[in-house]
Amino acid sequence: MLLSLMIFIPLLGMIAVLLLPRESEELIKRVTLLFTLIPLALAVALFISYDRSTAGTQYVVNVPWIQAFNIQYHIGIDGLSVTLLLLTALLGPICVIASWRNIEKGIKAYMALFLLLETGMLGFFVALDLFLFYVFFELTLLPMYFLIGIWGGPRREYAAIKFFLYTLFGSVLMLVAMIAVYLNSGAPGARTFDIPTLITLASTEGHALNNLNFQIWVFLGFFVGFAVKVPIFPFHTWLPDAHVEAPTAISVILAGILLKMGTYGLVRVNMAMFPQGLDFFCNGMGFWGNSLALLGFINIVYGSFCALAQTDFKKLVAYSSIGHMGFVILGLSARNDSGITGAILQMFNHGVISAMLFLLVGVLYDRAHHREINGFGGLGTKMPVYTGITTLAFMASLGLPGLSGFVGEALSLLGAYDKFKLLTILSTIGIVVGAAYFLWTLQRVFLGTLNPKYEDLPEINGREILTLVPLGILTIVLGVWPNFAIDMFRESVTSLIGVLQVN
Amino acid sequence: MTLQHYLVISAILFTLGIFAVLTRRNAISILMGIELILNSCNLNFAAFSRFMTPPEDISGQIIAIFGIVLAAAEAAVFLAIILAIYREFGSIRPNEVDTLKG
Amino acid sequence: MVVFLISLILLCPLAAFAVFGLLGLGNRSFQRQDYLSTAAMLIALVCSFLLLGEIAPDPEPHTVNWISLGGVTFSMGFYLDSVTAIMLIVVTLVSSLVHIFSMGYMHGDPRYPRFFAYLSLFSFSMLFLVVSDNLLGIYIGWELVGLCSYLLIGFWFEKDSAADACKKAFLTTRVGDVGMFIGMMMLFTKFKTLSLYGEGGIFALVASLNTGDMVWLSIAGVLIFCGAIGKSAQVPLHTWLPDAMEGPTPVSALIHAATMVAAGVYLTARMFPILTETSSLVIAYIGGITALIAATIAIVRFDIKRVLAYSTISQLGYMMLGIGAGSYVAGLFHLTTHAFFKALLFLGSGSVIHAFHAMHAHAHDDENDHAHDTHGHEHDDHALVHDHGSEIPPDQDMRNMGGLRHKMPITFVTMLIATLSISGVPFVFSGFWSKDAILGGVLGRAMEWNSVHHYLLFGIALCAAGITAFYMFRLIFMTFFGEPRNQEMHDMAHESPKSMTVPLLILAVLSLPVVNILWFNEDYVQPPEQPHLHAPQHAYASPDSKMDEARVTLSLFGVSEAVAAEESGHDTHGAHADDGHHGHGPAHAIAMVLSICAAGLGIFLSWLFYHRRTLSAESVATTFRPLYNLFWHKYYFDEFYDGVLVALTVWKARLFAQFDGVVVDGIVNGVGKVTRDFLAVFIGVFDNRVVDGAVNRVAEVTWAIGGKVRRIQTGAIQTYLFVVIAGIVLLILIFRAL
Amino acid sequence: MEFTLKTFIFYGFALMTVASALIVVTVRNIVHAAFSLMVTLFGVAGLYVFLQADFLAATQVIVYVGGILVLILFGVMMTSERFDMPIQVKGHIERGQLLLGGVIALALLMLLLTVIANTPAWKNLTDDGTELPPTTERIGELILNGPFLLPFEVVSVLLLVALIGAALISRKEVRD
Amino acid sequence: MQPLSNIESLLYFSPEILLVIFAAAVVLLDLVVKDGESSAVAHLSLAGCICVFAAVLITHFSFGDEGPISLFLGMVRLDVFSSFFKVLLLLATAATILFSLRSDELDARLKGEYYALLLAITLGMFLMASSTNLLMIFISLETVSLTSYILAGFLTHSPRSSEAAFKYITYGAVASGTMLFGLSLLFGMTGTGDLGQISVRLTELLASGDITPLAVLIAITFILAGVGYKIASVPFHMWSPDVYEGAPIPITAFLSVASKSAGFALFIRFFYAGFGNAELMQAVDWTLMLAIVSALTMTVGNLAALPQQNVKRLLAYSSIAHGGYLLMGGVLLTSEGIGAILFYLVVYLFMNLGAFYVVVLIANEEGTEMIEGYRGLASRAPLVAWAMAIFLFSLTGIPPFAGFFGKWLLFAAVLEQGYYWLALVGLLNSVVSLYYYARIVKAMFLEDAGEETTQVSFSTGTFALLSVFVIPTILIGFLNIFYTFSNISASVIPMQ
Repeated sequence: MLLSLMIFIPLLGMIAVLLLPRESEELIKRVTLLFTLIPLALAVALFISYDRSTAGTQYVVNVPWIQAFNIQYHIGIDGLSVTLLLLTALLGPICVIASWRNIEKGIKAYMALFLLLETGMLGFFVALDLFLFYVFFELTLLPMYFLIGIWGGPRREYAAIKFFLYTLFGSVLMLVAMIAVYLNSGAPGARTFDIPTLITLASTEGHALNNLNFQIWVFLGFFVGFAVKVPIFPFHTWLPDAHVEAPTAISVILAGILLKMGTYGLVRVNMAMFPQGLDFFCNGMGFWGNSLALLGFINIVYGSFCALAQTDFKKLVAYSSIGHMGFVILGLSARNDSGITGAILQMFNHGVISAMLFLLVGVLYDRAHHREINGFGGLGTKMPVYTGITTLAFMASLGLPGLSGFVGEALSLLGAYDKFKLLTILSTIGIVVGAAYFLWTLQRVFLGTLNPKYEDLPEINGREILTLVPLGILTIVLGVWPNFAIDMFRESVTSLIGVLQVN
Repeated sequence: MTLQHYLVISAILFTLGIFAVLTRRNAISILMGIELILNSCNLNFAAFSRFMTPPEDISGQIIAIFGIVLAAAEAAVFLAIILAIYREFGSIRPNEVDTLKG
Repeated sequence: MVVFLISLILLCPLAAFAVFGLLGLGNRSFQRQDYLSTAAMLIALVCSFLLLGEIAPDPEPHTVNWISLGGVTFSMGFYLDSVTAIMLIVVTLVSSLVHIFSMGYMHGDPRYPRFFAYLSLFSFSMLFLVVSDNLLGIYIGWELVGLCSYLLIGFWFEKDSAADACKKAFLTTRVGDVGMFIGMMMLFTKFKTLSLYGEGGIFALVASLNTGDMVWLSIAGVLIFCGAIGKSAQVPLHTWLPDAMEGPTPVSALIHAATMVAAGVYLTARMFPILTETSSLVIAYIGGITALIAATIAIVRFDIKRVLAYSTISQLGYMMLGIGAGSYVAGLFHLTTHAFFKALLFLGSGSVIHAFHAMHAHAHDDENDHAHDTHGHEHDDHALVHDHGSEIPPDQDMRNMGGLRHKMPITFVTMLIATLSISGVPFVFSGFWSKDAILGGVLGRAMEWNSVHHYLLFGIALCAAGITAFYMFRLIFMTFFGEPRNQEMHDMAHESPKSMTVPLLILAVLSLPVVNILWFNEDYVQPPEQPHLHAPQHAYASPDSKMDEARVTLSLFGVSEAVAAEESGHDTHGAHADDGHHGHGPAHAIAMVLSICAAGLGIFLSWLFYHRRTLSAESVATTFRPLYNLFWHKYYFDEFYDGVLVALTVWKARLFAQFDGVVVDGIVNGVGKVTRDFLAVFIGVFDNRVVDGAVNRVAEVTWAIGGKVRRIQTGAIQTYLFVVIAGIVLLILIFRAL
Repeated sequence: MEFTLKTFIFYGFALMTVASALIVVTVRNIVHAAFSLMVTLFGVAGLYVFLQADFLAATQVIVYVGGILVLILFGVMMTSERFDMPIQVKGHIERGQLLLGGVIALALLMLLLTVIANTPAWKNLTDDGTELPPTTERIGELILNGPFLLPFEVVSVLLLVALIGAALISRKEVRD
Repeated sequence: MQPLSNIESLLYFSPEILLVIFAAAVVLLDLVVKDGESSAVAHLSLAGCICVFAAVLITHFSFGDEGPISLFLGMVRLDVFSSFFKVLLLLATAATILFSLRSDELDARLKGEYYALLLAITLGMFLMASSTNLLMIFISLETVSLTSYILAGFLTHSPRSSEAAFKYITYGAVASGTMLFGLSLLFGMTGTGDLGQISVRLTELLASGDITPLAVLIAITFILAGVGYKIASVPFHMWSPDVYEGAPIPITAFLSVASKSAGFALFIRFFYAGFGNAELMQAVDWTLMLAIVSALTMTVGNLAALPQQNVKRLLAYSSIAHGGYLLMGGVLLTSEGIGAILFYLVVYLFMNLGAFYVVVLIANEEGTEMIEGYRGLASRAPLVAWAMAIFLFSLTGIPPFAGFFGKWLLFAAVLEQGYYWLALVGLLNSVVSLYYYARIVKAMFLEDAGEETTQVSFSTGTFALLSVFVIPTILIGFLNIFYTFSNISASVIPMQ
């Protein structure tokens, strides 16, 4: 019930916003904020009451939905989803606040779409029925398309449609795989979309789902779907465009949540449901056995180097996201507790950190109206607070110990090294390059002599700080005490690893 | 006078009809081709009715009669449309009626 | 109690920083941040002294579970042994003194509070590194000090050179850190833990490895050492340290002389038990080479801080050499003595620079512009000794100094003490003892193992020692002796305020051997076992045998009765072998004599060149021009990195970006194009304006193709009919064939 | 097969049908084509007679020749200022069209002939010449009181629709 | 069950009879009312639709429970399948009447004849959905076709309309002639016109070797030409873009939905009842042929739609593509496949008619069917723009809209039969389709209207009608009843 409330309150909010008159902009914003704060409050309640000692799903609701196909409205959370659910609930109000001033036209539609998006994201993370899962997955697509396409930058149309096409391409393959799983899940009439049931079936000896060949293909289908979302090379080219064009808050959501949907899907479906397929792709033997880790490696190095070459601040952050998501892939492919824990932490942390980064870019963009890194210089003297927060975010992102980014990265690498020695060692290049592009950016934007054009650049204001502080605190807290987050999913990871044991 | 005789004649008529439809440069010629096609069908029905069904079953012939009626109706509408085309385009050469394309 | 004290040590500076951080959010700062930070540091200092009494003979780490996973746990904790305790004192002591010094030195800086906040953060990080009982903790502290170093080097970030330098420092050390991280991954994968001490710690487990794992262990050891290479500015990653002198001088003293750079040595010492012969040798060589290279470069510098920076690198190489040669105690001993006298040197130079500050303030703007234009490149091959000074701030250029000993007596005396100490002037200066301990250790190992490597290393170290004496006295002569070279600046020079001279004096005292008493207590610091390091043939020789000699000598001079009293107990603690004890007796004597000779020679030459001016530096430089160029250009390391590595990286990044834009997008767009082309041919849909978006460029081509190809949806009805009939025929034919 | 007068006449009709149809599709003059079509339709009617479909033959003559063909001629006259629209228009497109049309029609013919020749059920079914009773009465019975009532009624609706439609479309636009 | 006699059948035939009566009444009323008062005629036609709707329900529920009934001595059948289509077709007809009322394009020409023709074509479609005899099939097909020709050419003052009619009739005549030839071959092989018997006879003859698979193949292919032309499948689709573009918008909407639905009804009935048994399949694997045709159809439709600038024409190609999707369900010979088709048709009805309704509205307001006319619609008429966006995304098949559920059913059915390649082609096609649908969305939402940003206001009736399409497009997927209904229909498909 708690979860259902959480999912559908934003939807209610959307209806409420739609009913408000278009002119009362302040009211619309407040109502939206309210309807995003309620899920946050619920999330806090969830965080407090969540039972950390079990791997099982909690707060389960399971009611039939479309009986003809045995589709259920089955939701619940376990350790894997709860962290991301909390993150989503947190970023909701932050993004609303971040959009407070810089959305000029059509605030009503914007807020309504945003609330719809939030419903989609929240629903996605709690869905335990594959069909429901897919519906929520796709539900995020439309609002995102409009949010980028209407409120984006100069090339927004291109970016929006590119995003849409890529994602849809991935998700249709996923749909095929999903139907294949459904059809193989049992005799007609006894088929199911229920994820926990499917996981059990997939590990039942002799069941149609427990077949290496089948699992490999289905794995691939789902994988492409999620890979586009993550995004994994070579499906990533939508990301920089989408990020560059999207308005700040939407970039935040995109990097903070939408990318996580891909990796979450990988864990929830690809790993848990197809351990044999997974084994094929990351058992460390031959090309295929290294392929998943290889993709992770490519993402890390490729994303980092691309980021190094950027001169657009936002694009740089976007490419850095690609690099950071590579650590998630690498960690997941390790299939051991440190790898998977690291990956999940990295998901969460990247959600927080990249959200910060995009918010920070937005702050600068709102003032200077451009994002050309070389066009700034010496801002450190004019905007010390902003510089400080940016430095914090950069440091967190480049994996400075003591901040959250490090823990995820380090655990992923530690885990991955166990299985993929060479690839992991090569992946550490990403750490250096990561530091390089962030420091270089820091230097070009904040250090050196002040660009006289920006003598009068106003310091970051209270509203903007308000959006950044919770994230900053999370960054530090999770860096200092990662168990805070790990406690939530430790048991789930353990049980997942149990599932992954392939004989 | 075997069945195959009729069928061959019918097939030739059909093919000629198709040929006319494909190549004639006048809408009315195309209509004639269509009539040839329909005639070949009717001939088929009549022939099959004679050879393939019991003598007392003349349903094939009746189908052919309906075929003639339909052909008549079609011809009427076709000509009406040709007149409309002639009015709008000043030509009934089919390939000149090509404003809709792509 | 231990936990409490250590927590207090850590929390005080952290709290001082936190105050700044929280207020900073509101763009305000605590006006007396300097007092706050200094007070925090002093509390930490007191606690550190208190900790001395808390050292257990066989200490156990105090840990908490930091990251607990299903199967693995990463703990975080303190480990307090004598080395830790000494390091704590060194760090807190130097840090406190630097805090005090900074109150004078940094006075009036617009970001004055921030400076102290950063110092606090640094102190916290460094102390955290020191007390950590596990590699992960060390790594965390390691990176955090790196951050602080970054922030402090770039403290005057308006200067482009400072901005460049801080980035360079962070990145260069990070390269080493990655190596260290890989080493950690190796160890973790093997042992499933990163804790060093205790039952399940790495050191306990490493002992159980068999000979088959030696290659692996050597690699792991070297990789961990990579971290030290970066952080302690060893060749080839040393280039950041001279540049780091862009930071305020107290920072150079604290971070880039006394503590952070020494952390690498500390780490290597900590990892002593996992070192094998191979990795030890690698460490020794890198240390030795660094010592020599840095010393030679230092000869030709004119920037007073750069000279000291290269000197630091050189001395760090010494320490590494010592540890690599098995002289654990000697290495750490040198670490502490060096921390004091090098901090003293830097602060002294700071004092000199401060003396020129008024002048500096005048020239500041001009100089800044200058620096902007030409920074980073030294290109004037012809003007050998001539003014490359556009990159050297005038207040740091030794060629502007001279004769300051009258103007700044305290600074002069204290710096002279430090110089004597670093040069290895015998007996009364701590530097002599620690350096000698290393030299003796190396020679001892060489004789013990009859190892060519170690003889070679000893030679290198000896050369370096001589050169060190030479360039240090060059510095003293150029700065404090002779006639003022720049009268205008000279007139402005003045002795520094109390807040600056007092720390100098304290440090000068600390440069006397007596205060390093703990090192002479055999009980106090014991080298840990090295289970996988074996002498080739002979039994293991105590690397610290030189200590005995030191103790004997000290007692002879009556400097320390206490130390002498310990001597009797020494043999029982000759943990490794008694029989080796006799073997290296001669080594000490030889080493000591040679080192004194080398130092003397260096000082003498320096006197000839720079005081008496009997010999002309210029003419020598001309004679040995290639060599001079090599030194002047710092062995071309920077050029190499700039030219090759950086270019390669940037080029690669560009390539990748190109790849992304052209190839990956291109493939995707290309697929679109091909699809479209096919369509143009088979369906002929290309009448209309081609859609926007990805395929715009492709569209023109396609459109051209489309125009040529006869379109099928022509609008001509007979075409359509043809398609129908042809379709029927084809369908039939295809399916007949099937 | 023995060669009787009947078969001779049959072949005559067959030849007439096919040949005139060929003229229909090839002749340049559209009026000539229309007259050829008349011959074809008559030929087919004759074949119906051979098939003992007397009512069908009559309908063919009345409806086709009497109705449709006249309609077509009207159409020709109303739309054409020139009657001799050449088939052989210069230009490769037209020639290509002819060629392609010929090829595809030939292919179709080959297919049909293959089927006709190779279907066992259709082989060797000779018209034994037995006289069947006239069909008219039975047809009336079947249409008005048999299974063909519904088609008959529907066709009447269809014809009505065609009537209305033809009138609608062919009339001049009054309002414009 | 024994077919009912002609007299007995009349009762069960009341919907069709009512249609004829109303058609006649409309023509008569038109004589009475004054010029320009044509809405009365329209309302009478609407009333007719409602009456017929009631009649369909009554006949279905009072008599249809005994199972399928054969009427008129086996000419037509009354079963759930046909009732389903009758309801569907009536909805489309009613919607078209409403569109026509609101369409400026047709305004001047709205006369009794128009509505009478609409009702007549509905009659033809009813018969297409229920015929079980070759002759009846052909006659119903011709009724629909002839009426369509007339309706497409209804705007005699418009060259486009006339051209559309001309192309339509030429194409249609050839296609139906070809089909008739195929029917004659079928009749010749089996000696009967009854679909059920044809199936039986074909099997026997094939088994005995009296006919060759090639003969059956040719017959099937020729018949496919006729059916394929109705549902606009490749390679028989080429008339449809031109006709759709030229015809009046309401008629285009009607053709793309109703005509296609009826075509599918006929297709399913014909192929399943006539050729749908295993022995015959072994001789002539027409499902494979259909699978290829289906893949080609959706690909050609989608790809050709990409560069279109005329929304009507774009929707024409889109409708071809949808025909391809629907055909996928037809290759399976499973009740799931049929159920999926039926469900998709329902969904398609709402979303496609909705989209066309918006086209009507924009054509009225802007006087254009080009995409440019849609620029900035979101700011001028937000509700209409959002409705259009919903229709288009539903057509693309994006959750949570009904189109997704429809596609889902289709793909699930296809995959179940192991046609992975076909499903993949279909899904990739829906990605392609996004591109052109999104172009309209883009124009509406992402582009500015230019200088004139006057609000366009529509009447309440317009919004009411729009919501009639929007609400089902959003909700259908979430309601169980539709699945149930389509499944029942599928279970009664005309397997004998």
